[in-house]
Amino acid sequence: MVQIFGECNNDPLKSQEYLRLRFSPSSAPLQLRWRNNGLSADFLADYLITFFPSEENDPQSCEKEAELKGAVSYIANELLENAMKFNGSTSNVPIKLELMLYSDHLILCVSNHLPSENIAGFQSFIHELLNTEPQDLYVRQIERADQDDNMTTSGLGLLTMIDDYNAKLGWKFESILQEKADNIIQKGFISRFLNKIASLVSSQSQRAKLTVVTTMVQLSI
Amino acid sequence: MKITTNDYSIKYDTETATISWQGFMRLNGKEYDPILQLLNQVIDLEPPIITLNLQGLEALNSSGISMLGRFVFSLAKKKKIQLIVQGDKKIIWQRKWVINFQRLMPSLLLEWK
Amino acid sequence: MEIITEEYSIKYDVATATITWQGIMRLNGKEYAPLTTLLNDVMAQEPTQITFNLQGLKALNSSGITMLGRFVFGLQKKKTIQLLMQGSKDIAWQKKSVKNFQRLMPKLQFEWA
Amino acid sequence: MLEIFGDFHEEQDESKEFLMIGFSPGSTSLQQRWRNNGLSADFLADYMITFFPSDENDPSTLEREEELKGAVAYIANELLENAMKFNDFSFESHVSLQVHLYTDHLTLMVSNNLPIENVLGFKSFIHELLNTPSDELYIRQIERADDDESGTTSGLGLLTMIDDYNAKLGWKFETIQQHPEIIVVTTMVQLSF
Repeated sequence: MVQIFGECNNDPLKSQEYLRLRFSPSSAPLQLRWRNNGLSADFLADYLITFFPSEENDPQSCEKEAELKGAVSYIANELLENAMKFNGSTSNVPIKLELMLYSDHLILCVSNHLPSENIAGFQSFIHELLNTEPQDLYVRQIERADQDDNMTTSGLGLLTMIDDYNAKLGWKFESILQEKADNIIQKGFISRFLNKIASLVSSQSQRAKLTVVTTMVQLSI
Repeated sequence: MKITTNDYSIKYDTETATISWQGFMRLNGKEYDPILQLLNQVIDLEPPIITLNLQGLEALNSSGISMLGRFVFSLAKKKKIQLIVQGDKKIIWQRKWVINFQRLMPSLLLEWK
Repeated sequence: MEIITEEYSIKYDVATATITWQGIMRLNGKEYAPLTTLLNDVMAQEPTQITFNLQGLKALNSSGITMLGRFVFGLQKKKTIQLLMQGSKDIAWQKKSVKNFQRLMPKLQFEWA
Repeated sequence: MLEIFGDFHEEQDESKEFLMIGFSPGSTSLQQRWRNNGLSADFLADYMITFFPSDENDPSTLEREEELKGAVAYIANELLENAMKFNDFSFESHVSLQVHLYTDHLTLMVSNNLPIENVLGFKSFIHELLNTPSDELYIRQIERADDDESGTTSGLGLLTMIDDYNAKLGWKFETIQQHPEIIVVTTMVQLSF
């Protein structure tokens, strides 16, 4: 089953330049790997900038480059922080982050497993995000954070992408079987073969249904 | 009062009632607690004006923005303390964000580098 | 004689016959050609000893190791010039790969900083 | 069809941490994207090092960390440079780089399309690499580079991994399509720590 919210191109056109990252689901404590979110986001932004050779003597192009770099590193870091925070710790679904470059825009996509108890809450926040004036929602989110000390502020991150970076956001919720999730990890064909045998032998009940959510951010350049 | 790590530092100068921020701050939600505590201690001192110097703070994630937002919001509710925010337009998140703080506290004074 | 870019620099000091290497050097094969030219110019001056100061060269890819190897190999064939290399044990590639140059030129002298 | 040379095995499930990077085949020139090899290699090394929490008060752990980081950055950069240099960009495929972390070792793997005309030459170099004393091969490669001004020196990069970093190397040649024939080569480097 697939559900789409916002501006989510289910099958985006092939881009000429892309970079894909897959991260193992957290076995190390989140605390330990937290630093890697910023590291990965900065890498993505740095990598992207190579395709925009700016004229050193042209301050305008340098400024544009710095702005794009700042935007991509901010957005990629927010997407990864959310994915790492919410990725269900029991699944073995890798977290994916993808950057696709087109002539006049770019797309950042992150996907992770979302535990079933968080789905309804997240979808209702998406609804609120898509249907509320950013100004109002901004104040509302700060007030909420003020009341709830255990705040998980993913909401503000998404809101800033729309309001401050003029990004278009979309989401895809997809149900997959755990067995299929295994295959998402690209393996050699021998282990794929062994997996297939194992899954044929194992009973239906061992294949848990999981929801994978993909957040897609489009940014004009 | 100050907090210093490899990635960032926050220092409060009592004489000028200025809080200076430096570095990269991309903490996990709860890790902001000690910083919020420092900010609350500064509020408790009740200086007439508090200055936030953000010019050295190169990166801040949304959890950090939320923390700053809460600080601004609580000052706005208190109504007794004037807030000056010093930012740098070259740092993208500040150009975008410092203006949002004014939504929470219309009397906030902005100074660009 | 010197070559300076944003990422690396090499400088030849005539008085001490020292070539100082700095930065991160991971060029595409052919991009090493100007460096080889500089090295050959130094060789053509026939100083009695050439010193390579590599202590500031943080990274070098295998194309760069090849370029250095070819230079060492050329000196070895010439037999009239002594070579001294100064390296730093804090830099991984130097600690690992220095013995290779000694294979090409057994008389090569090496000094750790 | 599938051929294995040297120490090659499929990734095992007990790899706790991994990171994979897939690169587009590239519309921009190799020159322009060359800088991204080093950038990606440094990122990979920096990323992995997070999982080796070193004790700030114990200089020996810091030193070990620096050494591992240097080794991973060097090897990953060499693997990527080779993959980008030799990849057959006429097919829709990407170059991929991955690192897997185990309790006592890590593996680095890079995959790319190898143009058919280069397959034989590469296999014969692998044979030479696995069957020649390193001293001898090292000097031979420098001599070859001396004769060949174009400087495609992939050989030395692989040799330094084995000889200087004590890495174990293996290769998998896989024919993924028959007409026209497409061969994907995966190079695996195992590093103990």
